[in-house]
Amino acid sequence: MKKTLVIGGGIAGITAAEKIAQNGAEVILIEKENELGGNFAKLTFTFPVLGDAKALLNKEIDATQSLTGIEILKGTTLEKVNGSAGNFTVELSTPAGKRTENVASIIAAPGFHYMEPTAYTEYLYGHSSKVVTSLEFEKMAAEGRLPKGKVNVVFVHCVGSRDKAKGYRYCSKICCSYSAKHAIMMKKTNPESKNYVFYIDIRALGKGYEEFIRSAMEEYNVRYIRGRVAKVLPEGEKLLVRAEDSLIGNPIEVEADLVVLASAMEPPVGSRELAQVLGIETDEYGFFQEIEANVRPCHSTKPGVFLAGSCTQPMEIASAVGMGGLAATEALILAR
Amino acid sequence: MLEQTKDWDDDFYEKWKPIAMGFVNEAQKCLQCGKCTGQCPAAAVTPSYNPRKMIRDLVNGNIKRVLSSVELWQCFFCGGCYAACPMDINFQFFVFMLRLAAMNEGYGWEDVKQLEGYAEKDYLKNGVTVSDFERNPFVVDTRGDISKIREAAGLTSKRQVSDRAIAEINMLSDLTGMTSFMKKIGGVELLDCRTCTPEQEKKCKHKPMPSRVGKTKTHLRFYNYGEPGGKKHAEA
Amino acid sequence: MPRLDIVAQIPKPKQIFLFRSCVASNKYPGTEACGRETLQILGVEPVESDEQTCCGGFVTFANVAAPTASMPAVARNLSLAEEKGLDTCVLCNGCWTFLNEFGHFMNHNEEVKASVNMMMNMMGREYKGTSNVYHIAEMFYRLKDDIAKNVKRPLTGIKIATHYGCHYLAGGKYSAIDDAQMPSYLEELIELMGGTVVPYTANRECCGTGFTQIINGKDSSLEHTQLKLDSVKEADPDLLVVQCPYCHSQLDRVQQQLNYHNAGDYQTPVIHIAQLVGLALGVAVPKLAFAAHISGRERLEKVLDRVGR
Amino acid sequence: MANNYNNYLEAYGKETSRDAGDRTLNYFSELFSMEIPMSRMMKMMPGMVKFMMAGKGERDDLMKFMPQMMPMVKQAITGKKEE
Repeated sequence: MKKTLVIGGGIAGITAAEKIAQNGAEVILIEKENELGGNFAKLTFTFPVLGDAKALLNKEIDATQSLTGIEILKGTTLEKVNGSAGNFTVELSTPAGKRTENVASIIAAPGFHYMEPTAYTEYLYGHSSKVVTSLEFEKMAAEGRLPKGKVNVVFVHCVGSRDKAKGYRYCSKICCSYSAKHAIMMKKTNPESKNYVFYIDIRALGKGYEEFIRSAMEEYNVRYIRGRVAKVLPEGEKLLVRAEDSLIGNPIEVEADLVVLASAMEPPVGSRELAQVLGIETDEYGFFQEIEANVRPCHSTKPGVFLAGSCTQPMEIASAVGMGGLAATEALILAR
Repeated sequence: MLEQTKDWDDDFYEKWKPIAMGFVNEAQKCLQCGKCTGQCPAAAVTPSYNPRKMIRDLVNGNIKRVLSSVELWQCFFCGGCYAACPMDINFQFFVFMLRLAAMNEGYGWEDVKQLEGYAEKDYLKNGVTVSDFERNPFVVDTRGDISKIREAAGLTSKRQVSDRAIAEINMLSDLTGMTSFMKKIGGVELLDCRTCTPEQEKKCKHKPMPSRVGKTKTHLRFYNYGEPGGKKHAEA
Repeated sequence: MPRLDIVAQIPKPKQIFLFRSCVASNKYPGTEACGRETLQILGVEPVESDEQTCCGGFVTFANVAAPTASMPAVARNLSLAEEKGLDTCVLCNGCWTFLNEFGHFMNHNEEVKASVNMMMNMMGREYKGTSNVYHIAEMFYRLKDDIAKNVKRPLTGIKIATHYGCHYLAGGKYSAIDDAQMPSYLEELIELMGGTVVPYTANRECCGTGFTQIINGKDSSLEHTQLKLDSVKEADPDLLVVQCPYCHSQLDRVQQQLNYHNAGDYQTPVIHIAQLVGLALGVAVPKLAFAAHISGRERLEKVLDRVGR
Repeated sequence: MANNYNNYLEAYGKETSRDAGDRTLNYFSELFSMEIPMSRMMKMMPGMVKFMMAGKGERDDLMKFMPQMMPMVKQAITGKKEE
């Protein structure tokens, strides 16, 4: 049996490596950072079932680490790839120095990156400490720094998504759901808080998602207002959020103590460079291009290189896990 | 009366785009997100004004509603909608072009009539659109003598535009049909605020509208996008 | 943050064609005089021409002239600078956006350009499309080092609020030298000259002129200007700096109008950036032409006393 | 002038948006047309005469343009474009 290389220690990469090892093949899992977990590790809760993200992830990581046949290399990047499907020679740059390996196939699962909405100066991002991204909100929640007392919190959808001028034209798919999750988290931690979510369209694309978002409205009293936030103005200690309630057709103003921007999922940093090293193609945004998006979602444009997780498109955890498994089975065929 | 979608001219925008030579574009990309209206200064003070709804009607092809609306004439031309627009729709140009179309349908002449004087009396006669003549009655007393201030500042007592330049813009106005267009409108007399009689003042407030402009019969406009709102209509 | 890549493209010329503005000439002559004086002090010789008329923006956006009718007028004004081989420097946001927008349109439509040039030829002119249009505030930002070197009256302790004007920032979403939503170059210039910047909530709001709304829709225009002035008053600056004579006229005159209607007591002097730079660079007081200003004249005099006459 | 109608649908009567749209498109294609038909040429004449009367320099400039002008006049009269 030949070895397989998995790039990226997020949930998709971990799943792929785990499945290959459970099937008795050898696998090398490389991760750029010094910890496994990727973007999953930055979350506190999962959705639509509010599960403890840390516990779920740690269980997966522990299961993977306990398997034989898996070699986990942290702080490692891919330098060079030669050869073809079934017989790749890869050069890795590990903290211990350069290392060359012979693998049958490569699974690329570098994940995604939360966009830094620095271009959104109308939302005062980077100019006011009260305007944060969802990722920073997760961190605030984990550290117990969410605002206390009678506060207004505004959640803004589509920051960087569905925006040709300052971001990307695609929909990031999961922001609707995680903003609902954040609003529920906020209400649970601080029952005195009032939460407003500004949306354009609600995209609840998954089992239980619609019910989850409805529960935010029905049980947690989150006010959903259709309209993209136009601007955020500083007014003394508070922020003024201006938008249109487009179902009524009138401009409105909300006084807010915290504004949370649901920033877009963008291709991972350096995705185009990685694609060049791997010899595969990317789409116009920098996501990896599948050879056939419907029935071959994990095949890249180069035979022997498989894709898993949100490096191909914005994706929720369950899909990333599913895709990791699919990539693993494809890799196992070549490893034989 | 019930709105009928079979009446809509749904390919109007597609046909219009090439004719307007790039003055109107990207409207088909509108997401109806409402970012434009959220920041709009006109919408903030006149609630029935809504750029999002107008773009929607335009793309759907409900041309009648757009062109006969009062709201079309309430835009501030500030361009904030373009600055905010995630799809780079330059709505100012849409308003500008649609106003021309509305005038062709006979709407909005009471407004244009008021403005025509600036073009005829100032632009074509003096080469400058805003003259040293004070039209704001509230500042007439406080303001100094501009020609003296200009002289003190080392400028000529009057802003100079050469005769040749005025002849040139007049010819251009004739060549491009602007003069004949203005003749059609007729224009209103620009009143002198310092010597204005109560009768004139009344005329100044109630803009007279011609019943016909050339071959076009003029009409009054409608509030097509909601209740007018605002301070003026709150009591009525 | 200013877009330094765009600023770097602005040349530092020996001469520039100074495009006069109607409002600046006829309502606030100080803007025109200071534009001329400051450029001279900064080592750029302004060249003016009596052949130059109004940019044509007002008649166009008042729908009295169709765009096809105002195109030749734009071409004519731009060709004046082209004949001299100079770039154009404007004092007004309206001129900036109108000349830029329509010039750009003609440069990208050969057919239109040819038809416009036919009319130009009738009067012995030609439009080539080689003159760039810069706003005087852009020039000041480009020449900020020279401004810093030449400050004669430091604006120490003067509280200054800014108003950029929609037609520069919003119209120039991609071509202005700063971000449309959060510009900062005027603030930078003010601090350079020793002034203190006063932030206020409605900084990026429109002045309320609404182009033709001040004539046709007076109620909404005044209502919006009042919203803006209320926010200015709360911050209580010594000066409100604008970069567009049209905004200048609205913000200055409407204060008086509101005071007259007992709608409040508004006394904030409004001045153009050219006048502010002129003030700091030591331009003689009569050339600042503060006598033409309407509101907050006493405070304006106090500012003069503090920086020295 | 009093408004006899309650809303725009009544004002337009039997006319559909399609009619209004076609009228608008015709208007715009006329407005942006680069062709100079006879009617437009006639409207241009007074302006040119006025310009000629303005001074000697103006007259000279316009006379220089005359050779360029003739094919256009021909085209406007015959309605055909000369190749």
